[in-house]
Amino acid sequence: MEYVANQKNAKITLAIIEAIHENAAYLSEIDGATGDGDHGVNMDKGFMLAKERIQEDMDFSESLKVLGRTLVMDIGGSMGPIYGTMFSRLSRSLKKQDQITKEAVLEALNNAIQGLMDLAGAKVGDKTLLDTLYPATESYKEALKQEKSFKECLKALLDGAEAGKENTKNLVAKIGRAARLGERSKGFLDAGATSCCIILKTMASSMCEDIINE
Amino acid sequence: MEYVANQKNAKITLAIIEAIHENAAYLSEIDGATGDGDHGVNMDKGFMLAKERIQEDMDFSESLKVLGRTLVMDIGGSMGPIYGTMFSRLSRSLKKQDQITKEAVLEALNNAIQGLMDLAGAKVGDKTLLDTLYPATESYKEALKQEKSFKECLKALLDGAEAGKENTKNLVAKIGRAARLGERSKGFLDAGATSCCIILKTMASSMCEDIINE
Amino acid sequence: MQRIINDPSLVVEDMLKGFERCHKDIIHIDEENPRVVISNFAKDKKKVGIVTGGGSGHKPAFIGYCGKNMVDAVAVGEIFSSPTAKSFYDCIRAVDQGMGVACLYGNYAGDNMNVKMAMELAEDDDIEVKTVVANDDVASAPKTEMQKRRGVAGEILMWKVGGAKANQGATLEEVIAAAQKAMDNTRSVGVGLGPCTIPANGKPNFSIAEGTMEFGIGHHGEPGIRVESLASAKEIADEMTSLVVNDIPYVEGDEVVVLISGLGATPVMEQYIFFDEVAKNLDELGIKIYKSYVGNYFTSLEMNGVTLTMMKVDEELKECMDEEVETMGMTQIRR
Amino acid sequence: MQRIINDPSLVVEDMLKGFERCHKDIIHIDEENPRVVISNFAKDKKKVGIVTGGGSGHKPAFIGYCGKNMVDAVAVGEIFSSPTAKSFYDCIRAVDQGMGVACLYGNYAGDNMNVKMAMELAEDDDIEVKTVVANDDVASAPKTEMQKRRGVAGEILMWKVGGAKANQGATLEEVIAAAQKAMDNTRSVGVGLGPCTIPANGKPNFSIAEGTMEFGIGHHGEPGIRVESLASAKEIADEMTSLVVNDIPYVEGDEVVVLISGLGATPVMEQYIFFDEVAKNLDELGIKIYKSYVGNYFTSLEMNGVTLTMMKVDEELKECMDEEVETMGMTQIRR
Ligand SMILES: Nc1ncnc2c1ncn2[C@@H]1O[C@H](COP(=O)(O)OP(=O)(O)O)[C@@H](O)[C@H]1O
Ligand SMILES: Nc1ncnc2c1ncn2[C@@H]1O[C@H](COP(=O)(O)OP(=O)(O)O)[C@@H](O)[C@H]1O
Ligand SMILES: [Mg+2]
Ligand SMILES: [Mg+2]
Ligand SMILES: [Mg+2]
Ligand SMILES: [Mg+2]
Repeated sequence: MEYVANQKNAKITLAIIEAIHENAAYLSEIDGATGDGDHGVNMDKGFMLAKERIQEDMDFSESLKVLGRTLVMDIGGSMGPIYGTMFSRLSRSLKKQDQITKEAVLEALNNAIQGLMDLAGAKVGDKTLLDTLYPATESYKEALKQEKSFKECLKALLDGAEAGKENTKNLVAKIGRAARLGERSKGFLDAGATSCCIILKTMASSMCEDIINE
Repeated sequence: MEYVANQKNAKITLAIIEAIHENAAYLSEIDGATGDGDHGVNMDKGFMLAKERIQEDMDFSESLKVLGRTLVMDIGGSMGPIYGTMFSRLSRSLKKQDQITKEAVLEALNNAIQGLMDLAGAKVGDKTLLDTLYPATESYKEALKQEKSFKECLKALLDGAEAGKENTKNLVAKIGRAARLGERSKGFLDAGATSCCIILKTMASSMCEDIINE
Repeated sequence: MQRIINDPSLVVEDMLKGFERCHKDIIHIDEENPRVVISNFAKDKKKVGIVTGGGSGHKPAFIGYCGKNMVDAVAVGEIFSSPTAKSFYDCIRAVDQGMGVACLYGNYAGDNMNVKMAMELAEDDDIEVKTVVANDDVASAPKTEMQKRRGVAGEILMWKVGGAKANQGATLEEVIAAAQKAMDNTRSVGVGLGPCTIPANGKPNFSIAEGTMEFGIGHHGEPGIRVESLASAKEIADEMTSLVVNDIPYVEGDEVVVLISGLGATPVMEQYIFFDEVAKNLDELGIKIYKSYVGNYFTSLEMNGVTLTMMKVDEELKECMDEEVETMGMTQIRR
Repeated sequence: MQRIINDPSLVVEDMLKGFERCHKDIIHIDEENPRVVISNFAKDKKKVGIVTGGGSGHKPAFIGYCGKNMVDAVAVGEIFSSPTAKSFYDCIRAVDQGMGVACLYGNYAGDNMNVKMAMELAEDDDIEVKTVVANDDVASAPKTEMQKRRGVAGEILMWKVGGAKANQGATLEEVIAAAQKAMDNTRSVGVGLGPCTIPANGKPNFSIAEGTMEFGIGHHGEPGIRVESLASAKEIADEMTSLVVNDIPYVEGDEVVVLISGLGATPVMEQYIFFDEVAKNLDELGIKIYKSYVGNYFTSLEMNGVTLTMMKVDEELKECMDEEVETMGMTQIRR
């Protein structure tokens, strides 16, 4: 059986935080084109705050919970509750398992999508981070259905995220600040979709390196 | 003896009013270069209001009083009291005489200058209407001293007014809105000096036509 | 960007310090959460607590309505960005006296989410929280989609009514009912003539071409109904009045409270000119003005423009509007 | 020019109509002179009348301070232009009850002339009129030429003190003495970051280059002391505080009222940031803030900038500042 250990595996979450930190300026730049240019700053603030509260020997699910809770409690805006909910949902799904299987990851992703839709009222196609998370999860699900290896499934997640993010260029923003631009928002990446892509890709790569085959 | 009749001679004042009305746009344009571009509007408003209150068969001095009083009472700003005082002083000096002699005109002009200096605190050279009124009066006084005819004296008034007004181009505004520009106010006519020049020139020409020689 | 600030990313922190210093006789900042402003009058007597919150940059809103007989605690967000769930939660905890808390806030995605999460936290503490969500902006969605409409300056009337009702000793249900009644009878619309700049951002949030105006703009610059040629005060007032009046609709014989707010850079002089045109329209329609407010009551940084808000009043709402109130943004002496 | 107006040459007329409609419970316009605004409280009791007046475009000044316990009648001029002598005179006549009238106005050429002429007219009616001429703007002339200094936002404190004193039943001499004391202890300075446009004129009155500010600007755009690079709120506050503090000077142990006013387009948020820096400076100097006001108290149309005003207070001035007041621009409940 293939799995990723949950115990003492906060390094995946720390890698995600690091990736957001490194890309903060880039994310703000993208937000600048159609929004108010602060997405990187907003994200970085919350993720760096969470970093201080996460020890490397925490469980992966516990570290996700801390990240999610920090975002919800201390960040505000829309990103706080949205990403907060995403990470909290991922955490809640995973905390049951010591050994995180590829099936468990799908369940967690689905739970996160459900949480986001319940909370934010954003739909697929509204040009938000959901337009990364949803196609990425679909792609993962497809790979899983084809009984691909954990690694290949994670690769599918990564590819799906990238494709979803890139596709936001073709979408018209229906929600958030960029909605002001209407049709003119076409041709630009969505900032939230971009950060979500960074998160999913980092998570996928980091988990790949950690797969145990017993 | 040369004189201008005071009785039933409001037409001089009406000519002044007419001249201001005709030049309103021009005066605003000049004010626009160094001030807020409303001098013509301000003047026209007051002078037209006075026009309604002046009958042609009024005494010249009485019509000046009505004009002065209208400006003081109904116009406000700085122009109301300043031109108001100027016309009131002219009126007060002239109302004693039925026959306005060239000496009486000098006295009236001097009285007006004194009134303006007492009231407004402007000095010669501050780039205001005083820089028309003062040199015009000096020029008139000089002609009178040389025992020139009434007509020649009035011609001197007219020339002095014109020269004074033109000379405001060389002055730096010390008072009023144009003072903001400091040195940059040089090279421009002063709006108040220009309106004063129109007033004095119109008065001089109009009186010239009216001189009686007995 | 011609602004009087220090670090652009700390404008909210810096502003709060000055605000607390200036209004220390009316409000104080929570000891543990610097993003929570609490009325000094909040616990003068046992009553329902009134909480609100929202992004910064709308001064006097939101903290300027914290004080006697109005809002008891305000959660403070970044510029144009919702406060944290924790701040809403801390507000709720700070003002609950066992009679429950009315959270009266505006319909924005972030605020909805953060209030929802704060309420879940409060539930664990057995604090009863009920909400009224302001949705007075007629231009933000058609009447068939009321739940999508944003809250704008009408929120002030909701706070005024809710705060007065709580002060009268009403139960949470009664406070919520009155605030909801206020909101149900309130409609607003805005017009934008010039944009604003979020300091940390440094460039205008959006643009409005010289000679045009955006009819129906939201108070963060959300898109309006249409971009039009800049019209006269009368024409703007006609258009705005008719949109607002026809939405409920207000009809002959109704009495209304009128609230005109400048969005920041519009001189108050113009707001009175605009108000006079609105009032003339109401005269013609036979709608009576019970009370009127004109001024910068709910701004959007230095945006150029105005909002028009009307609330139809009955005896209960009149009584609430007449209540004495003492806040930075509105001080009223009872006659 | 992005403005909400009708005929640009009638902005004052149009504004007055809206103002009277909105504040009919506090003020009314004289029946015969539409440029005279009179407090409804002016003759509630026999007292000294308080009159002021000035050009329009400074909302809330001047008419916004007409009301209970402050100014009894205001002469209204065109935008940035002195009212007529007749309007000042009509104000004086309207509020005289035999105890005389205190005309408390600002040091501008036009106002000086028009008040002077109004006083001559009042003399014929045997009305005793005395004046205090506000000259709080430190930047407008050196200390050796105090008589040349302009009046700016410090006028509000002069009205507050004069109005309170009159309400207490003081004689004309006492009212004048208190208002003069207020003025003698008051200093102001302004900074400009952006110009304003007189509507009838249509183009900015002056210009301030992006990245610069004009230190010491007057509130019609009169030239300041110098043009500087735009600095931080702290640096601006330091410079302004030290100019104001050193002029009287205010010294350790003094108590002062601080009034910050935005000039029109400066968000109130920034004014609080600025105020906090001023307050820190005063803390360091050991000067205590007795009371503080932050907001758009004395504006210049949509000019971008702020003024800083301080008044050193003794027991008499404190008592006057604490007095209840009800006007459009300042409403204060007595504690
Ligand atoms: N209501 C919403 N639901 C889901 N995602 C949203 C919503 N509003 C905005 N977003 C996402 O947020 C991103 C912008 O985030 P950020 O710049 O941090 O916040 P803000 O727009 O408040 O400045 C957008 O690119 C979009 O993906
Ligand atoms: N204090 C003063 N004393 C004398 N003349 C003055 C004074 N202030 C301004 N002026 C004159 O007024 C003229 C401008 O008048 P006007 O444009 O009508 O008034 P405003 O400057 O208020 O717009 C100037 O050109 C100058 O001649
Ligand atoms: Mg933002
Ligand atoms: Mg953003
Ligand atoms: Mg002018
Ligand atoms: Mg002018």
